[in-house]
Amino acid sequence: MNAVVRYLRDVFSGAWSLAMGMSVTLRYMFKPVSTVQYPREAMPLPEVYRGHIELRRFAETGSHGCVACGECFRICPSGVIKVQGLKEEADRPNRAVFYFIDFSRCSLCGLCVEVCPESALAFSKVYEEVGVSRYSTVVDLIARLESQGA
Amino acid sequence: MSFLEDITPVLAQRFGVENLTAQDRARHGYDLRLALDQERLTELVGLLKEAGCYLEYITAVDQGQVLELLYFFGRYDQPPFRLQVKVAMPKGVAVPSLAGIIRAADWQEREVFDMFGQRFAGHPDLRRILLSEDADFHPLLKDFKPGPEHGGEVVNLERK
Amino acid sequence: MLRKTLTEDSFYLNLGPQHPSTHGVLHLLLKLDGERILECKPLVGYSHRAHEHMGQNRTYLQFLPNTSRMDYLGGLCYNHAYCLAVEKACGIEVPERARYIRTVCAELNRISSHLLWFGAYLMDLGAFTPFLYAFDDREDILAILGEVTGSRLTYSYCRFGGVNRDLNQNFLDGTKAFIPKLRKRLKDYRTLVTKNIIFLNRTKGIGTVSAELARDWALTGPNLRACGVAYDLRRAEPYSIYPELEFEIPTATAGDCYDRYWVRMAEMEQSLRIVEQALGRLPEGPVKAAGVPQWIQPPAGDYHFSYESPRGHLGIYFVSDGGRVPLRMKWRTPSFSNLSILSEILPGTLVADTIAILGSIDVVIPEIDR
Amino acid sequence: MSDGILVDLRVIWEALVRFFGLEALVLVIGLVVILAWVQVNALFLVWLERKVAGHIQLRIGPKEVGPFGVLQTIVDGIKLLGKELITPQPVSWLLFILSPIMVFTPVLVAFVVLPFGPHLIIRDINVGLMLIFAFGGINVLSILMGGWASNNKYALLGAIRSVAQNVAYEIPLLLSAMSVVVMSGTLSMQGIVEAQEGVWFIFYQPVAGLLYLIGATAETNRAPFDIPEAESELVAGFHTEYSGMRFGLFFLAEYTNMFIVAAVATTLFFGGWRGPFLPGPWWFLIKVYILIFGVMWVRWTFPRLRFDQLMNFAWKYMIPIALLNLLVTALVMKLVR
Repeated sequence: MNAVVRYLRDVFSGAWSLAMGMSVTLRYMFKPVSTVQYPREAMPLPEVYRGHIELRRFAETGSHGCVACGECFRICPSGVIKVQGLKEEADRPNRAVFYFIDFSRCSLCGLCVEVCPESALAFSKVYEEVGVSRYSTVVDLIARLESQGA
Repeated sequence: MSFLEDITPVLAQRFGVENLTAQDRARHGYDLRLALDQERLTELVGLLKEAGCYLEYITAVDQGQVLELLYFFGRYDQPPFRLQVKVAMPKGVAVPSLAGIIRAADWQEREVFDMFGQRFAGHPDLRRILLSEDADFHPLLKDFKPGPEHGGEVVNLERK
Repeated sequence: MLRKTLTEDSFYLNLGPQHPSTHGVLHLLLKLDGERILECKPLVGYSHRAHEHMGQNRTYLQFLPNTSRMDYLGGLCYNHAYCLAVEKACGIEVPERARYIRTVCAELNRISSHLLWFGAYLMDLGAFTPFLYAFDDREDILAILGEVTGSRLTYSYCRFGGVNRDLNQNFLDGTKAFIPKLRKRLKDYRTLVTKNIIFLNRTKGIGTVSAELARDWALTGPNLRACGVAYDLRRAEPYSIYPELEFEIPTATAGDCYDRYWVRMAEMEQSLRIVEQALGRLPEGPVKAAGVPQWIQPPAGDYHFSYESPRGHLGIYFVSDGGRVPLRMKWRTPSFSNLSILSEILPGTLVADTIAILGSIDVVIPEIDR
Repeated sequence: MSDGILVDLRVIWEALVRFFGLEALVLVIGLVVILAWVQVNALFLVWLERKVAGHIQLRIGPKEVGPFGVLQTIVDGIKLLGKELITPQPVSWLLFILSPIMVFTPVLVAFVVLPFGPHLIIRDINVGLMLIFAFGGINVLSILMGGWASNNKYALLGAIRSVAQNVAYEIPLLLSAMSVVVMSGTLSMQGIVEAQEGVWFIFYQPVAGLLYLIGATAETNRAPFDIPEAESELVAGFHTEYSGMRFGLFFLAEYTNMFIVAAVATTLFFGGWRGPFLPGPWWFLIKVYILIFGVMWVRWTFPRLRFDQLMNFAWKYMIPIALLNLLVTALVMKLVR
């Protein structure tokens, strides 16, 4: 007799647990969806979003502020930055003439932005970038800044 | 009475008080360092296993001619206890395997073999574990220089 | 190994490296008799990226971004552990506020890791839906963490002597809203999964590990606590602000898949408690110690640090010769030891149990392979 | 003008009837309609499944192609048609090719005797129910063939599981259907529907109804009984090696099978096409789709059973209960008559 009772209790408690589970999924079925329909709408990026880097444009000069000190080049863990500056005037600091970065190897750690003494670097908010070859990921940030217009 | 106070005299008596160094836990993260001859390794580990220790990890440091093998033992206990066993010997000398005593040593020893080429005598299955089976180098030895065949080339930024 | 003579009834099955349930590139070589497993050999290393070698060729700060790439689910915990290890070696004092912030973020990260595990485990068992519920919750955490770290997975947030950036209002509001939401969700998970008869049948008494066996195989983390050993490094070797916080170490007794599941679910609740407490008494002050050099040089010697990562005992060992680059950088990752027990507990079970056991151990392959 | 065409059509129809005989003609036209219906129905069901799954999981499912994404499955079908039919080198090619075709036979046969409405049935055979179950057995054979011929360990394991599972679950399925047959006294599908005038059999036979639905879920390899193709264990089970439209046929058959078992359940337990206000076929379809929705709901809620637990469940719980139920039914019927 005991065995029969236990058998029936097994059946009913099992069935009850299944029914409760189904009630949960049914409840969720009528909840608003939580996904974002990506290409149609995009998630807002946080203010501090860490994308790849770009040179910041300074309003007073209308240009970048990189002095090619090489701090970013030295700190970069992946060694993807190459920057070269020129001495334009004798008593003024250097000015960068090219600033290459290989995005495909950049790990987006953000150390370069942190160490920049001139605050010339900033994080870009652009995350939809494509290229046709691995060399198209090597970008001259100065040329890029200039091509973006004033 | 903590386990550390219990085990210290035992270790000092059996393995020589001159081999046992107390360490500053707050700074170095372990309590004791025991410099050991490789022959006595199995004896020590048998003792530690009896005492309820577990093998945290095995690693090695390449000091030129000498390879230091480091065994870390801990305990699921409070206050914490951590023992570093240091076996230093010339490269190429096989060390007795612990895999028969503590099972966790199996993979740890394979990793040391993989990275440093250290052989463990009596290991049941001493193969490479992280690197591919046909690798012919031991990357964490100081004389290893990564070349292009290891993916170590740096992209030429000027080429566009 | 493969060329052992086969009896007529047994055959080898390569489960992985590409298989839906190995969570990455794990390769299990199974010797089967029908569906019963006679022998199991886990083969790892498919995603070896030489992190230890990189650590020995970079300065301490440069290695920091690497740490969150070992365990991509507990990236912040790994950051935290690495910073604590180096700070301890150099004797850097961390401001009070930074310690609280780090703990809050690390615990949130632990919840997100456990949530992903929960979803993936249920998917291994064939229930697809909890996976998406868990992702919905995890998404909230990633958004919250993204507000201060600027990234969703590879945070690189902690710095030697503090953190990169102070908490902002979005973070505080988000966390406040998130805690009750997850508590409610956990109740739903209990109804949907924990009490489900099918789930119980699939996990109870499967892959049982005794405490003795766990010690032999150096199991740590939730897997060990499921065997009845209340060993949590946050209590055993307290670091950061954990001594000041109230939380329990959930343990179970049987050491089977269900207990491992239960321990993780209970841990999420404890982590929520920690986050609540830490945010409640968040002190004011700077978030980064002043005067930490960029090229940090720990005094010569060797240093070990233990950290309770979401998967267990994370050990960091490095040897410094006083220079900018460590002489040796060793990471003892918890999954490496946890996974090796498979060859012991799998024989005798069925293929379906393999998946249940493998999932319940919660391995992250890149962390094993480093 | 239109009158003229109708007259012409009638003349042609009569000529055809005289030539082939009415029954043969109905069969041919019926088969053509079935083939079209199978496709449309499967497309709809796949879309429904995705939508149900989506909303249960806080997503919205397909939405890009067509209104609410209804055309998504058609696009996917076209994609499948465009895929290469890969035949791996070590397969046993005849069985490999035959299997997806054979899996369709029972599906088509079952449609012949399904009573969509009072008159909308291709042929009302007096052993209709038996026909469906008899041909349902071929399903297992084709899955076994596919799994075996693939020469893949996962496929083989899936096929073995499938056979064991289907053999076990056929018994409670038949036993619960038997209870209904005992009550109605006929094996004809139309006859069973007619016997439910007034009260549906589900109210007399709730246990049998539940057992039938559970068994049917297992027969169609739906979760939580989807162990033959358990994707987290066996990658894709018996159809691991199939690609393109061969895989598509397995897929189509699964959804059509779902429709058939739901239709049989409707006929046996839910009064078939009976219902107020609407014409019969509408009621039939509504009931069938509600049942299918239930099956989908179950799928997206539960984890998968383990293989041996599945067998235990069939032999220890379902078969004894079904037998007991049949016994009680027979006794009561004997006493009542």
